[in-house]
Parts: sequence; C-alpha cells; structure tokens
Amino acid sequence: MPFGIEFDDIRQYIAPVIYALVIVAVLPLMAGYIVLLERKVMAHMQARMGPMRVGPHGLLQPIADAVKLLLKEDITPKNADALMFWLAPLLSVTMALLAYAALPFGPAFQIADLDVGLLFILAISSLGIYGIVLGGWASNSHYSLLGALRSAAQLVSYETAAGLALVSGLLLGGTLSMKGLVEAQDSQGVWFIFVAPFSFFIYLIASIAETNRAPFDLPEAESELVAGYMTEYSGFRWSLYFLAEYANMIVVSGIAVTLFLGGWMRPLSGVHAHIFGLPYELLDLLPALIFFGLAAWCTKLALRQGEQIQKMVMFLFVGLFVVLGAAMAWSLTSTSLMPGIHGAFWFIVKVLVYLYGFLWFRFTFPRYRFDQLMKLGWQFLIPLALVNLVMIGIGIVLAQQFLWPLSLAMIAANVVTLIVAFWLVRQGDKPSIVVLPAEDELPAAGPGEIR
Amino acid sequence: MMLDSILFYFFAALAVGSAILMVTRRNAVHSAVFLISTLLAIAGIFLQLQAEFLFVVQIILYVGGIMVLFVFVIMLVNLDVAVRQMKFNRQSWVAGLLALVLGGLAVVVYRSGGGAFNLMGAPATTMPPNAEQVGTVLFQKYFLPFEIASILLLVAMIGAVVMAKRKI
Amino acid sequence: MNAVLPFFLDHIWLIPMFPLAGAALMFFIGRRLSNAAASAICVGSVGVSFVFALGAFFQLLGMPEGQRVAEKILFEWVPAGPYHMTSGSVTSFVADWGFLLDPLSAVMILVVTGVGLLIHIYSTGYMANEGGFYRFFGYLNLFMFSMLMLVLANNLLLLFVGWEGVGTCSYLLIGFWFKKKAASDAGKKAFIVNRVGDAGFLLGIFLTSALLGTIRFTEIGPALVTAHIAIGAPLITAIALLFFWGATGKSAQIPLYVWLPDAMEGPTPVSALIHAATMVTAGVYMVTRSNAIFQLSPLAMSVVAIVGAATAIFAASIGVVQNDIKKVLAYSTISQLGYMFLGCGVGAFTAGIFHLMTHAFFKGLLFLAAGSVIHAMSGEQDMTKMGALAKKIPTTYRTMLVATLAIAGIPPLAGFFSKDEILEKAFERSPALWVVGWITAGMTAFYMFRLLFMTFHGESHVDHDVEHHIHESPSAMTIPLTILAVLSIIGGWIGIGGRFEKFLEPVTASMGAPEIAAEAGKAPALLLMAASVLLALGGIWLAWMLYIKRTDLAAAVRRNAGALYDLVAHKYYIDEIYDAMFLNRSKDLGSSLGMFDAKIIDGLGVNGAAWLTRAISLVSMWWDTWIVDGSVRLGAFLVELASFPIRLIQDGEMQEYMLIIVIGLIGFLGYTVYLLHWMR
Amino acid sequence: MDQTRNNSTAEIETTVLGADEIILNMGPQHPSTHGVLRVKLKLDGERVAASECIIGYLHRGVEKIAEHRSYQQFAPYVDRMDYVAAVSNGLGYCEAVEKLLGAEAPPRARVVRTILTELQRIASHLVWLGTHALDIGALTPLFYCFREREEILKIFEKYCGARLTTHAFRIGGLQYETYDGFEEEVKRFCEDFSKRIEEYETLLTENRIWLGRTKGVGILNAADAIALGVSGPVLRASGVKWDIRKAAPYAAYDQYKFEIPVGKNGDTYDRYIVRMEEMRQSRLICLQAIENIPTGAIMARIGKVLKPPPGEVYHAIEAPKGELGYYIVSDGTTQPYRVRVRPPSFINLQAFDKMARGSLVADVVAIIGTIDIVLGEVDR
Amino acid sequence: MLPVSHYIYLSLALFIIGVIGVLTRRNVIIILMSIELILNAVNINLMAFSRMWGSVDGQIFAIFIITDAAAEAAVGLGIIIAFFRNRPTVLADEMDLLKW
Repeated sequence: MPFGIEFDDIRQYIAPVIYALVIVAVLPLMAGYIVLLERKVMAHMQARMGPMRVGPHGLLQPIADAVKLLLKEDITPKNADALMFWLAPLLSVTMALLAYAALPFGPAFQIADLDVGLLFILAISSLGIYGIVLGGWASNSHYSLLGALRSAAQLVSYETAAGLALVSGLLLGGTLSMKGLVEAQDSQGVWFIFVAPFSFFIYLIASIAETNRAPFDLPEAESELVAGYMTEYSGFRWSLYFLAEYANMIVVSGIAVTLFLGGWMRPLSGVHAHIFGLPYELLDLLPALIFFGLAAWCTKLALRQGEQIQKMVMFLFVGLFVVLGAAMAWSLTSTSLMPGIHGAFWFIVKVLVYLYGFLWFRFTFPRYRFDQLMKLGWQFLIPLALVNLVMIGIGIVLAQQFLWPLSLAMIAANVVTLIVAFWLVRQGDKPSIVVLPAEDELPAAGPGEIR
Repeated sequence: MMLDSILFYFFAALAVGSAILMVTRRNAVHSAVFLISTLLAIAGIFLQLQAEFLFVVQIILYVGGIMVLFVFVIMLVNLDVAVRQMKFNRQSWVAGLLALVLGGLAVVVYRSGGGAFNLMGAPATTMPPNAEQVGTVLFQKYFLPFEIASILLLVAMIGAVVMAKRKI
Repeated sequence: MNAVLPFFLDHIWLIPMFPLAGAALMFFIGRRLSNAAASAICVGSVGVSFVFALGAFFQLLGMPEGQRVAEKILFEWVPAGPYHMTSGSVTSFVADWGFLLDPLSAVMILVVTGVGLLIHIYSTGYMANEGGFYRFFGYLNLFMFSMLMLVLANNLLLLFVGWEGVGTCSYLLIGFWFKKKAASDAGKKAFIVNRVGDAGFLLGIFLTSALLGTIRFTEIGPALVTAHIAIGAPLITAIALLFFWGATGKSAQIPLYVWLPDAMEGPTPVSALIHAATMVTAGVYMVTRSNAIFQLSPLAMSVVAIVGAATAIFAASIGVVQNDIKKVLAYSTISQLGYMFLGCGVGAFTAGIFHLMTHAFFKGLLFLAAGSVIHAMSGEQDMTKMGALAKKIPTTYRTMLVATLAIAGIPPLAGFFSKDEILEKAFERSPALWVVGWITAGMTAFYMFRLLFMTFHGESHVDHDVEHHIHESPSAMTIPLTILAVLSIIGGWIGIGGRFEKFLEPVTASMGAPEIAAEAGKAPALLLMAASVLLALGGIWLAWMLYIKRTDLAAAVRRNAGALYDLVAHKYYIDEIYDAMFLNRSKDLGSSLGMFDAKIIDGLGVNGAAWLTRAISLVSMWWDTWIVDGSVRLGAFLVELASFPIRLIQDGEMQEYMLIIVIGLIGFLGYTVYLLHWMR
Repeated sequence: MDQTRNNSTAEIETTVLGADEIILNMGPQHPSTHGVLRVKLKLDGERVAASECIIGYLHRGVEKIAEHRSYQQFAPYVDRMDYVAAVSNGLGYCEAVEKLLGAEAPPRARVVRTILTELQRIASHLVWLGTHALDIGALTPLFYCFREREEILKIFEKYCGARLTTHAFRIGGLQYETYDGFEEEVKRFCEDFSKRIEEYETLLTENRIWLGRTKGVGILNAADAIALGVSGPVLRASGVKWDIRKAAPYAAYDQYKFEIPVGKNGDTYDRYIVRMEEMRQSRLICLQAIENIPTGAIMARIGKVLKPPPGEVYHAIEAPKGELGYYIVSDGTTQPYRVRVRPPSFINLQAFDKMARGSLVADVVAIIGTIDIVLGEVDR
Repeated sequence: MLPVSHYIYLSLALFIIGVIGVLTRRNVIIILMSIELILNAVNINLMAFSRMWGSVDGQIFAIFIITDAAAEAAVGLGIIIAFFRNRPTVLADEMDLLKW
C-alpha cells in the first residue's frame, strides 16, 4: 500500500480518528443539551417551566442558543493582549476535548487505551488552567484577573485532593489504564464506590470544584466578579469557554464513572441471582424499554402541542428514540455488538446521573467564600484524602497479605476514615483563625466614624 | 518507522522554535506560553521515546505545576514597567556569541570524540509499558534518592512559603 | 556487666531522662503551655521515673543477695589517653556514661523520686499563683535529672556532673524570685560556698584517678586491694579529706554551712526538696559511696565524726533561738546532716544512709508543712506572729506534729530508729561523741516543739489582715503531706532487726580494709535508747513549759542569759567572723593592691613613662606621617590601581558572573578540542 | 501605610498602591449592587482595605418635585422611592400629612392600612431574601420567594389595581373599600405562609455554607449602629430593641400583640434571622387584624383642597427597611413648602464601610445584600 | 528508533538557547524559565540514553531533575516575590546590591 499504510494501521489509526471526529462534532451538541437539561431541571426545582418556546418544550433551544452565540459580535477589549486573548479560550477547549482521547465510552468506544490513561487525563485537564489564567490576564480587567487567579489557586488546590482520591481507586484497580480499571471492577465483582466510598465522595467534591461549578463557582461568581475570567469575552470565544466547561464536566464525570461506578458495566452485571423468579439478566432489556418509554412519553407530549411545527419536531424526537430503542433491542441479539452498544448506553447514563448531582448541588447550595473554599480544600479534603489513601492501602494489605475478606478490610478502613472525617469537621467548626485580620492589620477608623 | 521520524522532527522543530521565541519575547507571559509549548513538545519527544510515564509526569509536574507557578508570579508582580524597558542587557551580543561558540565547541567535541562516546548501542525496538517498571525501580533501587528528593521538595516548599510571606 | 538484665534494670538510664525531657519541654515550649499542662508534664515525668525506680528496685530485690549490682554503660564518655599513675604504671583514663544500681543507689533513687514526686505534686498547689510556673517546674525537673544522675552515676566524674548539676539548680531555685535582692544574694552565696567545696572534691577525684587509675565505683574497691595501700596512708587520707571537704560544702557542714540558712529565701518546696531531702544529703551519699576509701583512713574518719558531731550540736544550738520558721528548720537540717556524718564518721554508713532516708521523709514533711503554714499565713514566716493555728489548719497541724515527733526521736516513729542507731554506733566508738549527739537530740526535741508550740498553740499573734485569709491548703498540698506523714511513722520500721543494714551490706562492707568499729565494745543499746527518749521527752517538756505554760519564763531566760543568748542569736557571729576573716581581708588586699596600682604603677611608672613617651612621640610623629603613612598610602594607591580591572568584573550583576562561567566552559571545551585534535 | 487607611475618595485615588493592592470598582453596573450603586473598593489581596459608596445615579429630585405639587398630587411620587415597599411609603406620607392637618383616618381605614402595610413588609423581605440568597450563590430561594410575593401582589392588584407602585392610601383614609373575599385571601395567604417560611429556612438557616458565609460577616455593634443612625432590622440585629411600631404606634399597631426580634452579634446571619422572624410576626399581625376589621367609614372628612395650617411636622413609620420619616413644612398653601424624606436605605448604607472593612470581596456582596438597600430610595 | 545523535543535537540546541536566555535577558523570571529550559535539555539526553540502553534508570534521573526543577522554581519565585516587595523591579541588572 502507498505510504506504508497497512490494514492494521487503519485499525490502529483511522478508527480512532473517526471516533475523535465524532466526539468533536457531537460534544458541542451534547453540551448544548446538557445545558437544556440543566435549565429544565433547575426550572422544575424552582417551580417553573424553563424554556418552552423554541421547539416543543424548548427542545431546539440549544440550537437557537448556539446560533445566537455564534452570530454575536466578537469583541476584543482595547488594551487586551490580543494573542493571549485569542489563544486562551482555544487552549481551554482544546485541553477539554483532548482529555476524551483516553475516556472509554464503552468497551469498544475509546480513542486510545493508554497505559497511563488516567494520568493522561489528569495531565491534560490540568492544562485547562492556562485557558482560564491567560484569558483572565489577557482581558486587562480586574474582575478577570481576580477570577483567573482565584481559579488557578482553586484548581491547583483541588487537583491535589482529586488526585489523592483517584490514587486510592488506582490502588484497588492496580492499573492506570482506564479500560483496565473497569475490567478490574468487573473481575473483582464490585464497583469501587462500595469499597472506597470516601474516595468517591472526595472526588465528587473536588471534581465540582475543578470544573468551577456551584457551590465552588468562585472564578465566575456572578454576584462578585461579574463573570470572573470570562467577563470581557463575548460571542464565539465566550462559547468556547462555555463548551470547555461542559466538556470538562463530562470528563470528570467520565473519570468518576470509570473509576468508581463501574464504567460501562450494567448495574448488577456480576450477579447471576434471581429475584421474583426473574434473572437479573433481564436488566439488559432496560435500555430498550427506556428508549421506547421515552418515545411513548414524547408522543403524548407531541399530541398536546398546539402548533403543527412543534408537533413535527416532537415526532422527530419520537423517531429518534424509537430508532435508539430499536438499536438497543436489536443489539441484544448479537453477542458481538451488544457489549459495545449497551456499554456506551450505561456509561452515558451513569455520566448523566453524576451530572445530575452537579446540577442538584448547584441549585441547592449557596456559594463558598474564597477562604472557606481554600480551607475546605486544604484543611478538610486533602487531610481526609491522605488518611483515606493510607486506610485503603492498609485495607488492601489486610485483604491480600492477611487474607481478610475484602469487604471486612474495607469496612474497617472506611470506619477509621469516617472517624477522622468527623474529627476534621469538628476541628473546622472551631472558631476560625483566618477569617478576621489581626488587630494591627485592620484598617484604622476613617474620619467620619464616631468613636 | 517513518511516523517515528516525522513525530520527532515535528516535536523537535516545535521545541526549538518555541524556545527561541521564549527567549526573544518581550512580554513575560508570552515567554511563559512559549516555554509551555516547548515543554509540551519535549513531552511529545518523551512519548516518541516510549516513556509514557515521563510524558505524563512532564505534563503534570512541569506544565501543570511549575509553569502555573511561573504564570502566577508573573501576574502577581506587575510587569507593566518591565514591558516598556530594554529586554536584553548590555552584554547580550557578546554573551550570545559566546554561547554559540560554546555550542559549536560542544559539537566539535562530540563529533571528534567518535568512539569515545559509545552511542551505537543497539536500541531496543519497543519498550514494555513502563509506568510499573519506573515505580518498581524508583522504590527499590532508588529509594534513598527518592526520599532525599522528597525532603528537598519539603524544604523548598517551606522555603517558598517563608520567602513569600508578607513580612520577612 | 552486659549480661541480660530484667527490663527495668536494663533501663535504669531512662530514670533521669524523663525529668530531663520534662525540663527540656519546659524550657523550649513551657512559655506557651498552660499551668495545668506544665504541671501535668513535669509531675508526670517524675511519676514515670518513680515507677521505673520502683520497678528497678523490685527487680534488684529479685536478684540473689550479694549480686545485687546492675551496671549499664551507655557509651564511653571521656576516652582520654594513657597517663602515669602515682605508682608509676601506665593506665588509661576512662569515664563512661554509665549507670550503676546497687542497694545504696536503689535506696537513693527511691527517696529522690518518691519524695521528689510528692514535692512536685505539692508544688502544683503551692506555686499555683506564682509567675514563671513553667520555669519553676523546669528547674525542678532539671534538678531531679541532676540528682538522679548523681545517685545513679557509676563513676566519680559522672557523679560530679550530677553534683554540679544539683548545685546549679539549687542556685537557680534559691534565686527563683530573682527580683528579690535577698533571694538572688542567697543564690550567689550558695553557689560560691559550694564552689569552695567542689574544688576539694574535684581535687579528690584527680587524686583518686592518679592513685588508683580508675574512678569507677565498682573498680575502686578492687583497685584499693590490688594497690596494697596501707591503712592511714597519707595519700588515701588526703583523698578522703578532700572528698569530705567537698561534702561539707554540699551538705552544709562546718565550716561551709553558712549558705544553707540563707538558701531559705527560695520557695518552700525547693527548701523541702533540695535543702532538706535530697541535695544536701549528696555529701552523705558520696561519703558512703566512697566508704572504701574512708575506711582506709582512720584520721579522715575521725575528722568526719568530729565535724559531724560539732555541726550537729552547733547548729542545734542556733536553732533554739531562731524565730523564722524556715530558719529553724534550716538549722535543724544542718544539725541532722551532722548526725549523718557522725554516723559515717563512726563507720556506721548504713546508719547514716538510714537516717538520710528517714530524714528525707520527716524533714521534707516539716518543710512542706511549714510551707503550708506560710501559704496559709499569706507569706508570713516569723513565728512570733503566729500561734493557735492548730484549729485553723488541722491537716497541716497533724502532719507537722507527726514529723516533729519523728525528728524528736519518739518511738516508734522513723526518727527514733535511725537516730538511735547512729548514737549507738557513736557510743561504741567514743562515749564523748555519744554525749554530744545525745545533747543534740535533746536540743532538737526542744527547738522543734518550740516551733510547734509557737506556731500552732498558745495565743494567736496573727495580724488582723492576715487572720481572715487563713485557710487549709488545697488537696494538692495536703495529700503529699499526709503521705509523707505516714512515711514518717512507718519509715523507720524497715530498720528493725538490722534488715536495712543487711540490705546495704554489700556496699558498705569493707573492701578488704579492717573493720574499725569492730574494735569498740558492744554498747548497752537499751540503756542508750531509754536515755535519748528521756532526754527528748525532757526537751519537749521544757518547750511546753517555756512556750505554753509559762510564756513569761522564755523572756526571763532570754534576759538572764544575756551575752550567751546574744551569741547564739547571732549565730555565734560566724557570718561576721567570715566577713572579718575572709571578706574584709580580701577587700583589704584589694584596696592595698589598688593603692599600689594608683600610686606606684600609675603615678611613677605610667605617668612618667607617658611624659617620656610624649617627648619621643613628637619626633616619631613626623616620621610616622610622612614616611610610614606615606608608604602605606603609596601601597594603597598601587593596590587600587592594580585592582581596577578586577573591580570592573565584580560589579554585582549575576549575568556577568554567569558569562564568566561560560567563558570558563569554553576554555575547558577548547582545551578538550585541543587535546583531541592537536595532541593526537 | 497609615495614609492609605483613611477613607475618602481623594485618599483612595492618590495613594500609591503596594504590590498586592488594587482598586476595584463594583458597579454601577454590577449584578449584586442592587441597582446602580457604585462601590469603590481598595483591595489588599482580596481583603477590603477601604471602601466608598458612590450614589446618585438614580437621583430624580423627588423632594424638589414635592414643592411644586399639591399634597394629594405628590402622594404617588413617594411610591417610586422604595419601589419594593410602595405601600409603606404611602402610609408614611399620608399619616404625615394627616398629622399636619390635625386629622385622623377612621378606624376601619387604619386597620386595612395595617394589614396592607404588613403584607408589604412580607413582600419586601421576600425580595430581600431572594436577592440576598442569590448574591450569596443560592439560586433557588429567589424563585420561591417571588412565588409568595406574587400572592401578595395579587392581593394588592385586586385591591387597588396596581401591583408595584400601588398608591393604595389616600390622605385621610382609603380610596377604595376592600373587595369581596379580601379577608379570606389574606387569611389563606397567612396560613400558607408559615409553611413557606419553614421551607426557606430548611434551605438556608442551618446550611453549613450559608452559616459560613453569614456568621461573623459584616459585624456592626450596637454602639456603632446607634451612632450611625441605623434603623430597622439592621439595628435590631445589632441587639437594639427599637421598633417604631412599638415605640410610637401609628395606624392600628397599638391593638395587636407582636414581638420585636433582636439579634445578638450584629452580623449578617443575625440580620437574616431577624428578618425571617419579622416575616412571621407580620403574618401574626395580619391574622390578628383580619379577624376583626371594624366597620364604618373609610375616609375622614378633610375636604377636597388641602390647605394645612402653616407649621411643620415630622412623622416616621417602621418601613420594612427601617425608620422612614417625612418632614413636611407647610406655609399654608396647597403645596408643601419643603418635604424632606428620611429614607432608611440611605442612612443604613452609611454603615457599609464599617461592616466591610477587613472583610473579603465576597463578603462585600453579602453585606450590601444584608443592608437591604433600594437605590430609588437612597438617591430619591 | 532514531540515532541517539539526533536527540543530542536537539538537546544541545535547547541548552544553548537556554544559556543565551540566561545570559542576555534582563527579566529575572525569564532567566529562571531559561534555566528550566536547560534542565529540560538535560532530560532529553537522559531519556534518549534510557531508551538506548533499554533501562529505566535514565527516566528515574529525569524524575529527580523535575523534582529539583520544582524546588528551584518554588524557591526562586519566592525570592523574586520577596525581592519585588522591597524593590519593585524584576530586572536582573538592577539587582546589584552585592557590588562593593
């Protein structure tokens, strides 16, 4: 063959390129629909309807938003550093998308199964800081700069906690490969969230902080810093930041799902028992049922639509769900296709569940203050993560060297971690030392103040 | 094999080009960005050398850690003044020339050294996945240096904290 | 001695280390600790020491009799080179950081840690409202460390370390209230007087190592045997006397006792711990520890006995007329120490140690109770301003009564047994010594009951301001009092039937030297006992008569005694004599030297020379300015000229330095290229 | 350094900044300055070293306008000052003019006024709660609060046709008789409302983050509060039990039993708790009042043309934000000679610098929110 | 694998560029960054030789060098910040207080 390309090379290089293209093409759409989901969920939590106009139940809202964003004027502030102002959002979104290279969407859908997959994702997502810092700096605005500095400090701090939490997962899995981690959970017959709940918990918090989501959304806290590092951005470049944020959310969810929630495995996949006389394997029917159910529900909604065009769009979605449901059902018949397609389904479902957690926190909690955020990171999460790491290590040694049952060892380890967690919380509740400045640092009274 | 060379030349060109830009940019932030680019290119060369673990370490530690610190400091020390001033010092011409002479001499030494540098050792075609191997060697053969390095880091950390305190 | 030892015996070296750790903690972080934390650390460290000491004691008891020696050498401390002994043979000097536990030191560590622990506990109450709480406890712990080093040392040099350590701590603690002039003066006095004694001790150590070639206690005895030293050899007498000289300093014997009464300026727990129970007995311990040497020198033994007896009666007589409660106790301590030396001097080392132990109990108790009284009286120490306190501070009173009975030698309390044993041994040696001791015992009973009556009975002379505040001390103070009271009662019983003597036998047994005491006949023990008890009762009766029954009699006695009373009340003018003999003579010497300096040297020599010099210098100035300075300036100018190019390089800019480094590299590489190309 | 510690514009402008100091302009266009307040902050890192409020972006000269309108004509203008508590503003003005006239509204009018004013207090506090929580980052309470506020606004709309700037009262009484079912609606609202407050408290009161963000933030002690003339919930949160409804009862407040909640620490959390409790108390007042509305006239006889006798009057009421006072000078004509308004937001804003110094940027937002200012009232 | 000489030339080039940066730039931060570049040039060599011998020892040394670089950067930047507080300059030739 010309250029020395052979069939193996096609499998090795071409297929990943196609996956990559699909991801790059589909991700913005996915991000858009996650935004729609967020708005709908938020609206329903807040006793209102959310977007209802563009498309039936706002189903076409993401597309309208995207069009609006792309058509907006792209402003570069006068004294901004043009090169960096251009580069920063690009960097941000590139790094977010690059991380997908090692994320396994299913046993079959992975661009590259790197030996150091998890570390690779961590490394790449740590580069996302530059997008934020440089963008904030280049904007030549105090809000942006403050937001950028906060963001950098926050990301660096919480990356430590997240990394430590992930390491305990790695200890259990014994590999750095993302695929290998899922397979480890498969072979051990338990998702790591059940043996290392604290790791999951720490990673959950740290991942929210790392993606700058509420209640850790200080870098873009709209009530304080307007929009933080994005204050001066508009139009396309702003939407790149936006895309990067949602892409990052999916990445961190993907890591959590892979490491703690069994990746692409179906729930109870290791169990072959029966309940009510039915085998658990019947759960394989669930994806198809869900899609058909969605199709039915959408049909019901479609029939209620007043306008013809809305009805048509809704039926479009009905069609989409029917096709997906059919694909799910059909793949059940093929042993070669079924793991891939169903794996992708379960992976995405788990990612959505994790993301739902993100949204839920956002609508429920007030925002942390910066010093409190740092305190939480350094004085609670990192010590706890360290203790947890040591305890998990001890648990593994107990299980492997002293032949304790894994469950017993892990319960013991986690109980110790729990005690430490309680202790740390109590420490944190004691009067803080850092909140108020020392007497000599306090500004003196102004002239208008009455003594 | 061809892909290998393409990758190498690509990364090498990127590294050298960015390095030159880093040295010549007036704005420190730009310099930092080009240094990041150099470091990433070097990470790419590590990958091309099949040292995945070092590739990741290079990115996490160097790019994600050390350079963040640099960027942070550059933003902290307000460099508006520095931007307007001369970027090279008065010895720059002499120094540049001498540095190039140094490089030339090094090349001469390397080339004329010939057999003195035994570089023709048979390269292994592929290396096994090495994250595990690196870990094993690091924690067995090089355990003491590893601990010393940890202490060095600790000392540096304390030193940095002390230096950056408000009142010294 | 590296056989496998039981745990506590193997770890005797830890016993002093706990207080040391406590002291270190106090000195480094004590300022930041709360009082509770500081006292917890210090009391705790002493408590741990006590536990270890108890453990070591019982494990020592568990060893077969006669082999009860545990030596633990941690490392060689002073590995000095070889030297010639007096005998001419070469030996090498070795002093190691070693610890020796034999019955003698076992008794001592028990006393030190036990009484020390109680006094520590007491101090938490007594010092609760003082500034520098952590400092106090730090010193106390340091003292415990030094004292334990002293008693556990396996050689003379290490003992001397502890010896000096306790001296330092004593100085620090006497001057604890350093803002008070009297206190700091007293500290200095104690320090200086002790130095005089220490000089003798140190000389003794040197002489020992020169004579015997070793300073290890376990080796001194055998060395004495192998060296074939005759009884009463001049050198051995010299050593013994020098040691005893040291002991008089530390243990406040004539003539170096003067510091002890003044040392009462320190806080009362300090007086109890250092100046009654432990440190001052170091001399007795040291003499006992080196009994092998003493037993070879009858002359030294006699000196010890006579000085001890003299001190005993002398101090007791001063104690009779003192009005300061602590001063009385101080003189009483001196007197009792005299007893101990009397015991040692007559060869009854075990009796001396026995008395040391019981004395630690009841004198510690007396001081602590006195402290409790002072505490209750808001710092008042003058007994004439007390009285009728028995009802107000009953616990203190009861414990003090026990102690007083014990020191007066009333059976079956502790003091009776030990004192009686000394007197018995003294009688065997020389009835004259016995008489002195016997009278002293009577005086002791008298002045102690005088103290008790003046303080607790009779009419109240308390100031009105103070009267409202009189209160029983906190339990942190009364509990140690009670424990010590119990010990004062039962402490003497272990001596019944010679058990104690037998226990100490391996240490005091003459190492090949003949038994001196054996020459004397057997004393009529029961008779002597009865005599001393009777005399003690008489003393009590006299005190009762004078201070309770007929209070006017005391004044009458004072009037009629006249000159004698004055003599005694002024402590025989000893301080004044010392002033006149030593201090003022030193001053005279100084001033006459000063005169010589001013008149002869300054006037004639210096001023005359100055005139001469001025004349010469006028000439020399010209020479200096033009020739010498000129040449210097010329040199400087030349150096500046020459340094100009070098200074250009040293301009403080790092990048230029780096450039020079690069130039150096180029030179190096260029040389390499030269080698590669042209030298081939 | 000492120079920079003074608080004045000139100092902030001219001081040479240290390495860590920057000047940050919050507003006038900023999401959390509640309108067009501009806050100039000198930051040392993220800590506020000095602050200055710059106001006047919404100045409309209301007090000057009053001099050219008759007494009745001016009444709608006061609604535009504190536009989230228009009913309270109207009450204060009407009562002030009545006092000047020497007239008094009939009992029925006074009770209805009380009910509406208390509902308005709840509505105002709800707006405060929603926006304050939003400033601190809790999104959801805003919508819940506005849901309940909607109920109140519906009652207003039914009563007088307007929702926001109601102009509900007239000098001398009421323009309109209550509509049919007014009592039932108010009652139903009040009964539902206690559950709603529990709901908000579930979201916020014991939330760790909320506690962290509000406890110990923006402390204002009682002495400072009094010295600065602060009033309303801000004053009460500092521990001063001062409420004009009790101290100098107006409308029908002397007939009802209610408590004055006070705080202890004077921090943001206490102000939050005080306002929450005030809502409960307002609800109780409404319930008491609605049980027993007297019948009779709703308007006193004062004539069509108002010509108060020459003289002056000061009348203050306890508006939701604090003491709202009107000082009116009459020269005997149909138009007031001078009207001076003592707006609570304006006075309370004086305490901002006191609270903000030494706190962090994020606290500044919380502090602005907790003072509960309305710029229309500050600037007038 | 490419001949090791390629890597050595690349490393040399980066090294020389780093040296030029250290010698000529006035901004201390850029000087520090140039030093990082020099360290990386060394790392390339180590990795190439590690690959050549098929042993991971070179990689270990590279890890140590990165550690060292981190320590150096932390302390160096700390010094710069401390210096900047006292004298607002980051220019190397204005930091000449060591001159006599």
